[in-house]
Amino acid sequence: MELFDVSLFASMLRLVTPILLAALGGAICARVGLFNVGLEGLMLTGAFSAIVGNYYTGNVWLAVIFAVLCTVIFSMLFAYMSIHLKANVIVVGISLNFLAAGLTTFMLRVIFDVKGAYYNKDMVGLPKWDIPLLRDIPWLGDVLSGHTPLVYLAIVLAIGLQLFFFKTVTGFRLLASGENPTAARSLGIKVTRIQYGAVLLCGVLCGLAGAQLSLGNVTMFTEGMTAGRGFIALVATMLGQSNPLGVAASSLLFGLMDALSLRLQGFSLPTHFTMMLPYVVTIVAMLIFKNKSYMQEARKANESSR
Amino acid sequence: MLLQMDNITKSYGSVAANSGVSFNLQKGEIHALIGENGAGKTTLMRILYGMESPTSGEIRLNGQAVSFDSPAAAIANKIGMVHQHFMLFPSFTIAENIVIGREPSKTVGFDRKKAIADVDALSKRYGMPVDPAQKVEECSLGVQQRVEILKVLHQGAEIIILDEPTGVLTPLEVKELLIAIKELARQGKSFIIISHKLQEIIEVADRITVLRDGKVTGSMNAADTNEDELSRLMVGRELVQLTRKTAAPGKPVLEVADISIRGNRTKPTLDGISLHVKEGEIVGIAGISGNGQSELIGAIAGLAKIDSGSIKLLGQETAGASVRTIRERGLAHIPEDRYQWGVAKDATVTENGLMGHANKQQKYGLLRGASIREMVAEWVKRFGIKTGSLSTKAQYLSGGNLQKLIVARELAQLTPFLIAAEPTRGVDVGAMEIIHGELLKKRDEGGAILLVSSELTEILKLSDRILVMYEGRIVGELASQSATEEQISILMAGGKRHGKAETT
Amino acid sequence: ACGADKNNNAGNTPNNGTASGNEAGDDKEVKKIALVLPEKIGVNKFFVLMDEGFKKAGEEFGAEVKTIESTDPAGFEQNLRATVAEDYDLIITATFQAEDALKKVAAENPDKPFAIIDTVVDLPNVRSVNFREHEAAYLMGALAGLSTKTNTVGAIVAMDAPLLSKYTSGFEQGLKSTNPEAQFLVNYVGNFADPAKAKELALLQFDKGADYIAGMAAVGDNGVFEAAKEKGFFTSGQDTDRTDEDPEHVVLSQLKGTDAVAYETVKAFVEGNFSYGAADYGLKEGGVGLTYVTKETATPLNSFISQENVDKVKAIAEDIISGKLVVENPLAK
Amino acid sequence: MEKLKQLSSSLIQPLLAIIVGLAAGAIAIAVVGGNVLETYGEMWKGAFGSFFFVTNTLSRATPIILIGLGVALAFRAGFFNMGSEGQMVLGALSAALTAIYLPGPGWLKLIAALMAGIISGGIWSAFAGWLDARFRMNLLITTLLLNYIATLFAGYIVSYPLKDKTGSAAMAQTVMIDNSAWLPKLFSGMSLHAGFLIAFAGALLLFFFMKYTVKGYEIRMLGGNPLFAGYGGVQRGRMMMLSMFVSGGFAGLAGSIEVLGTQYRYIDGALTTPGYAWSGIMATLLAGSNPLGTAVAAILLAGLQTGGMGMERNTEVPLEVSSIIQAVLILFVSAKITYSFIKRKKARDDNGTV
Ligand SMILES: Nc1ncnc2c1ncn2[C@@H]1O[C@H](COP(=O)(O)OP(=O)(O)OP(=O)(O)O)[C@@H](O)[C@H]1O
Ligand SMILES: Nc1ncnc2c1ncn2[C@@H]1O[C@H](COP(=O)(O)OP(=O)(O)OP(=O)(O)O)[C@@H](O)[C@H]1O
Ligand SMILES: [Mg+2]
Ligand SMILES: [Mg+2]
Repeated sequence: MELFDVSLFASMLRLVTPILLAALGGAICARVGLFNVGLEGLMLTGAFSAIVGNYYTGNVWLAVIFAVLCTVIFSMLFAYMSIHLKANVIVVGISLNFLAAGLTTFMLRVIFDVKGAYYNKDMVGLPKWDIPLLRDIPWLGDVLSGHTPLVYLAIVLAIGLQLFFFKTVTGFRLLASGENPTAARSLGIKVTRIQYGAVLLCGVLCGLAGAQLSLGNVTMFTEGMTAGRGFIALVATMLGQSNPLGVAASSLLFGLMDALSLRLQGFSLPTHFTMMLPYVVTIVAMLIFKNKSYMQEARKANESSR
Repeated sequence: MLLQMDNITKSYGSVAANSGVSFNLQKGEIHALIGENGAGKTTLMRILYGMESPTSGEIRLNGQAVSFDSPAAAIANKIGMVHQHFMLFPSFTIAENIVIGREPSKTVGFDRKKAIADVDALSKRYGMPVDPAQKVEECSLGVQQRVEILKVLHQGAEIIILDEPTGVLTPLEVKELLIAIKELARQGKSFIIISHKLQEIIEVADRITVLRDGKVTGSMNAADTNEDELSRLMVGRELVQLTRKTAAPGKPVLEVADISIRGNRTKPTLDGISLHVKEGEIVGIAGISGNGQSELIGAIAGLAKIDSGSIKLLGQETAGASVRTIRERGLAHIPEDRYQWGVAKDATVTENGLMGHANKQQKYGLLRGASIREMVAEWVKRFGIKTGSLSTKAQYLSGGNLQKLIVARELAQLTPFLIAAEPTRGVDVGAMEIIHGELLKKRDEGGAILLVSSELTEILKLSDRILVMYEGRIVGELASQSATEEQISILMAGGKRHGKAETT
Repeated sequence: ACGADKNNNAGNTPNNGTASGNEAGDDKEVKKIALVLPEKIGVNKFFVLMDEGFKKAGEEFGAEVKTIESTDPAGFEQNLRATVAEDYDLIITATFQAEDALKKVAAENPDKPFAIIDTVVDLPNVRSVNFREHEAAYLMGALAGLSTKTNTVGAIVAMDAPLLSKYTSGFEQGLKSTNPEAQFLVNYVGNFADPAKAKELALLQFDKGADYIAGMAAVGDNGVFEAAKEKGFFTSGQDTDRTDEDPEHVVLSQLKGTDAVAYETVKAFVEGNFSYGAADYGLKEGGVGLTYVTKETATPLNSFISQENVDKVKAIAEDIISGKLVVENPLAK
Repeated sequence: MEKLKQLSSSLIQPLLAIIVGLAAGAIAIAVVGGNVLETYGEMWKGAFGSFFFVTNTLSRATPIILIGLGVALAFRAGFFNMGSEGQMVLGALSAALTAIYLPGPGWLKLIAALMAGIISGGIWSAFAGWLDARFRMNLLITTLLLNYIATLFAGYIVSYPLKDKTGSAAMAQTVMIDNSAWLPKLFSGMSLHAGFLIAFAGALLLFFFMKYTVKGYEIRMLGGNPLFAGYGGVQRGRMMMLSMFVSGGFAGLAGSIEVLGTQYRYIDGALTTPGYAWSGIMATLLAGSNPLGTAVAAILLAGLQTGGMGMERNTEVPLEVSSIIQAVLILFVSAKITYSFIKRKKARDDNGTV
């Protein structure tokens, strides 16, 4: 079996979707000046509520909507604490991660009366779409076809978000609120409202990310099943400099390396080292995506006066 | 009466920024508001613009009592404000910066083409040329100022507040701005303008109101007054005319020979600059900002790398040396941009004063707290720095007071050489007098000073020799006794008459 | 039904009156017993079972039982010390992770009775119960070797950690014994709680030709099951009988009687039969096992595993029980 | 007087936050049907209820304090070091290996192990600093990523080449350190060990260093405005390497102390699962990077954790709920309750007069 074959790329797409969705959410938050470390917790909330929704409604679409709703409510806590109560965003993010871990475990007990994992073989996950024309393209068809709708939605959202940021009035104002909130406020732009909106959108995206994880990648919930994906999403957000397409590119890079690292396990390298691959490659990739120099950052922070 | 502010009082804790201020404005009028640093001018305007709410008092617009709880409300009532500190989005284009808040749109899409067209039309209509597609971070301060005004005009403001609009502009830019303001006033717009430059105020304003310590100390027609009377009303005392002794230059302290810095475009940023400054002499560098002065200062101070040439301080080569080394050998430096280079806003007055002195104020690596506080307290007294206490954060000082702190700090380094870049930018006339006096004193005591200023009067008043920079080169040297503003202006514009000079 | 205690150490009957002898004889007093776990019960079936057995015994024998989970090793030691300070009559703990802390705390409190499940701590006031999972894994490997059609079988393992080699190595030994030609694929998830990645790895092994992939990834097993359902290969679970979850694909389950052990320990203590020393539970004692081979299950046998093969492996099991065949414990090397 | 006023106003904020946090936690307890007073009582007992539990809490706070101090130093210098976890792990591993394999008397092993921990944590951290200074790689990202690499590397070392093959050999861990090189326990039968004294001294030392030394001053100014510091002659590159090294050194020391004072060997995962690094970062942020405040916040966080354990042991409230309560408490402790309170009050006053 070859290392770089069709299934590698298909596997990459699956692995990357939850990360990409959450990373886009992170990018929106970052664009309004809120560094959201709570992606992991938001995603976990989404994953759990998707399963709960599915359990009660028996309909996978309603489940996704339910997941989005629950995650949005959870994200509003982030917004309220950091925007309204001026709590340190990072502390809020970290504690939300803890809170989500505790809440989902607890609710798992309350709702399903199980510990650790809820799995039901009759539960139906998200459908896999075989896309007629796409399917027939020789190599590409096998990579791109046969995924859950959320995989395609993630790609659409990355592009959509790029358009939203750079082509719409609301997007423009959102960027402005992040670039210089004082100035935006002095122009009568409702910065706070925009920040809430951004966090809300982030909640939607993380809800989708969770739903893809628990109803798309697999059809179950297990405690802590996000397994650090939220932090990887955070890295992708930063590496992509909060540019939706950049975020997508860095997520894909990470996903590819992750998929590759799974395959390299068979070879002579110890597993510990193959597992390092995605992280090492991401660091190397940072050589290309240069950071703004600290001088520029400092200039901006200490805004020139007259 | 278009606008009336009655008995406005605003207190921040125990500080009364405004107490019982009354102020009015007529349609088509240019009304100047002047006063010392910290007199309460900005506060009064922020209240009018809905950014602060007054502790007491009333605002009436066309006779109707109004109260603005946010800038949006003020904007809706056709009041626009150009802030003392630019409120721009550096990474956005000029057009974006101007239309923001009232963007032209196609359904939900932001119609950038129309924005550019609108801005083009706007700038033509009011005679303020800008390139709408250019990014603001790449623009000169003069253009940024124009963007701020165009933004206010785009919002449809009828009352326009300008808080120190000329602080960073070159003489030419100031001239253009004043002309534009007069023209707009003729078209029916009303202006409130704040400035420390009395000469321009008298030139442009119809009426002048003077604030001191939060109270109105006078209000008169511009035609009926003069600079002396205004400064007396502002400062509350008579200003002394500074007299400059003839220079007695000694041996060279700074020798710059043929230094160059490659630019990122085609033109070099610095192109073969040579100059020297001797003991007991002030050398002034004039020039429109953006012609290499910042880079020259950076190179001498060790903040920018040069590509070729040599810089000697007291005979020792310092090109490539660290800032620390250069400072230890004998450099002090009043930076051009006080917020960017001159202070850490979150640190206290004492901590900001300690920079550069730490190595002298220590024993075994431990700071000598008492002696440091004594030192800073002495400056506060000598320069009349208005601050709550020595542990007030620098960001709570008004700009002028912060500037005095920086000047005091750098003069106290007691170095043979001093770079003074825009040493009085944004400070009131009283403070300016103090700073100028201190600079001259240093020179008379044998110090060598390189003065960089976009203020020609300042250059003429302090310098013994004047060098003019244009496009990274020194295009002329003049003796101060014989130099005239006219002469310098021509050189600053690259030898052409300034009417034809590039302005962007 | 657990095997008899195997007192392999002469000096380990209660060495002083304060331990079981006295207290267990005192019927009127309700016994306070704590089960202190070094981890959260969370995703670990093994702990879930233990907790169930423990609680059941508490109810049946009228002891006051309390399960205490720990978030991390440092917290575990603190919990252990706290239960001593809070004066529980018996403190039960489990797994290798508890070893270090128990050695310290038990040595500091020689009068307090302790028990540890799943490893051996050689102290006079500790009763240890150990499992020989590699024996059950051997049977599973042997059965997989007989059943595979593609001559490729795989295992998805939680982590590349020594602990889990008891499973992989036993499995591999069994596999090679019945099918020396078979290829054995092993992949590691990297943690205990990532079914999505476990599934991805199972799909990968399926691509490489495996028709039987054993789940050894704690909660990740669910991901392996799902991959099996999607792609139609066969798989197996751990600890409890999981064949009922999806009889068409989950064809085997390796069993480990932690519930029975916890139950028996409480029972012995309350009834006054508690003794110190090490007990070892393998196939012989019925502490570990494999569905169909050592334990009947309600789920009908999947045709992938024929009755004929089961019978062959039953014979192997007999050999192990009788001691004719010794499965090498990778950790004892 | 001024100072006193400042102090009291700086205390009101956390106190108010704690009260609101407790109220929010009470709701959580009531929702799961617990008795609020009893539950909080047990929580208090588990954290600070007796000398035994106080020492328990302090022992848990020890690594959090040290990590918090390291993070605080880096924050003060303007560098967002999120790599404490990896730095701690490498420090712990080096300390364990030094203590195990270095020949010599116990005290020498102990000191060498502590030094090794500091140095390797420091180097790993300074490496991220170097990547930033040399290649302009965002420190925040590199430090996050380097965590994974460090933990996997340490996991490999103790799973293969230097695995403990004695005893059951089931764990990925090193062999036990000889007890002559252990950090002594402060009280017998309790988990508190001499490492706490080191952490305490570290907090005092860092406090004085930051406040009263030239280098500390330079670091603070660098964090305040790097351009200002550079203009004043502070060398950013050198300072960055120095402060990142010291920052990572603290994390490395935290790991070493856990190994030498609690676990007596390096165990894979034993330092990462408790989330010491995140707790340390939170302590720093809660205390606004003040070293003494960081120590206090770390003890508070540790108290929440040990209190949570106590709550779990002695009430019917399960572990999940105790972690929910902890999270809620932290969440509200971080909130600027006074801020919003004052703002609202101000708005009310303003409306009254205009
Ligand atoms: N938000 C605030 N909090 C506390 N004090 C303030 C605040 N804003 C202004 N002040 C104080 O109010 C006084 C007036 O400030 P203001 O900015 O109005 O002065 P100004 O006349 O604009 O001075 P400048 O000429 O320096 O611009 C100053 O003493 C200032 O320190
Ligand atoms: N965050 C703040 N909190 C309280 N007061 C502030 C704050 N920011 C600014 N101020 C006050 O508002 C006033 C305006 O500040 P600013 O920085 O504009 O000074 P300035 O007007 O530039 O002084 P100058 O005219 O001398 O240049 C100052 O007096 C300052 O004390
Ligand atoms: Mg002002
Ligand atoms: Mg001013």
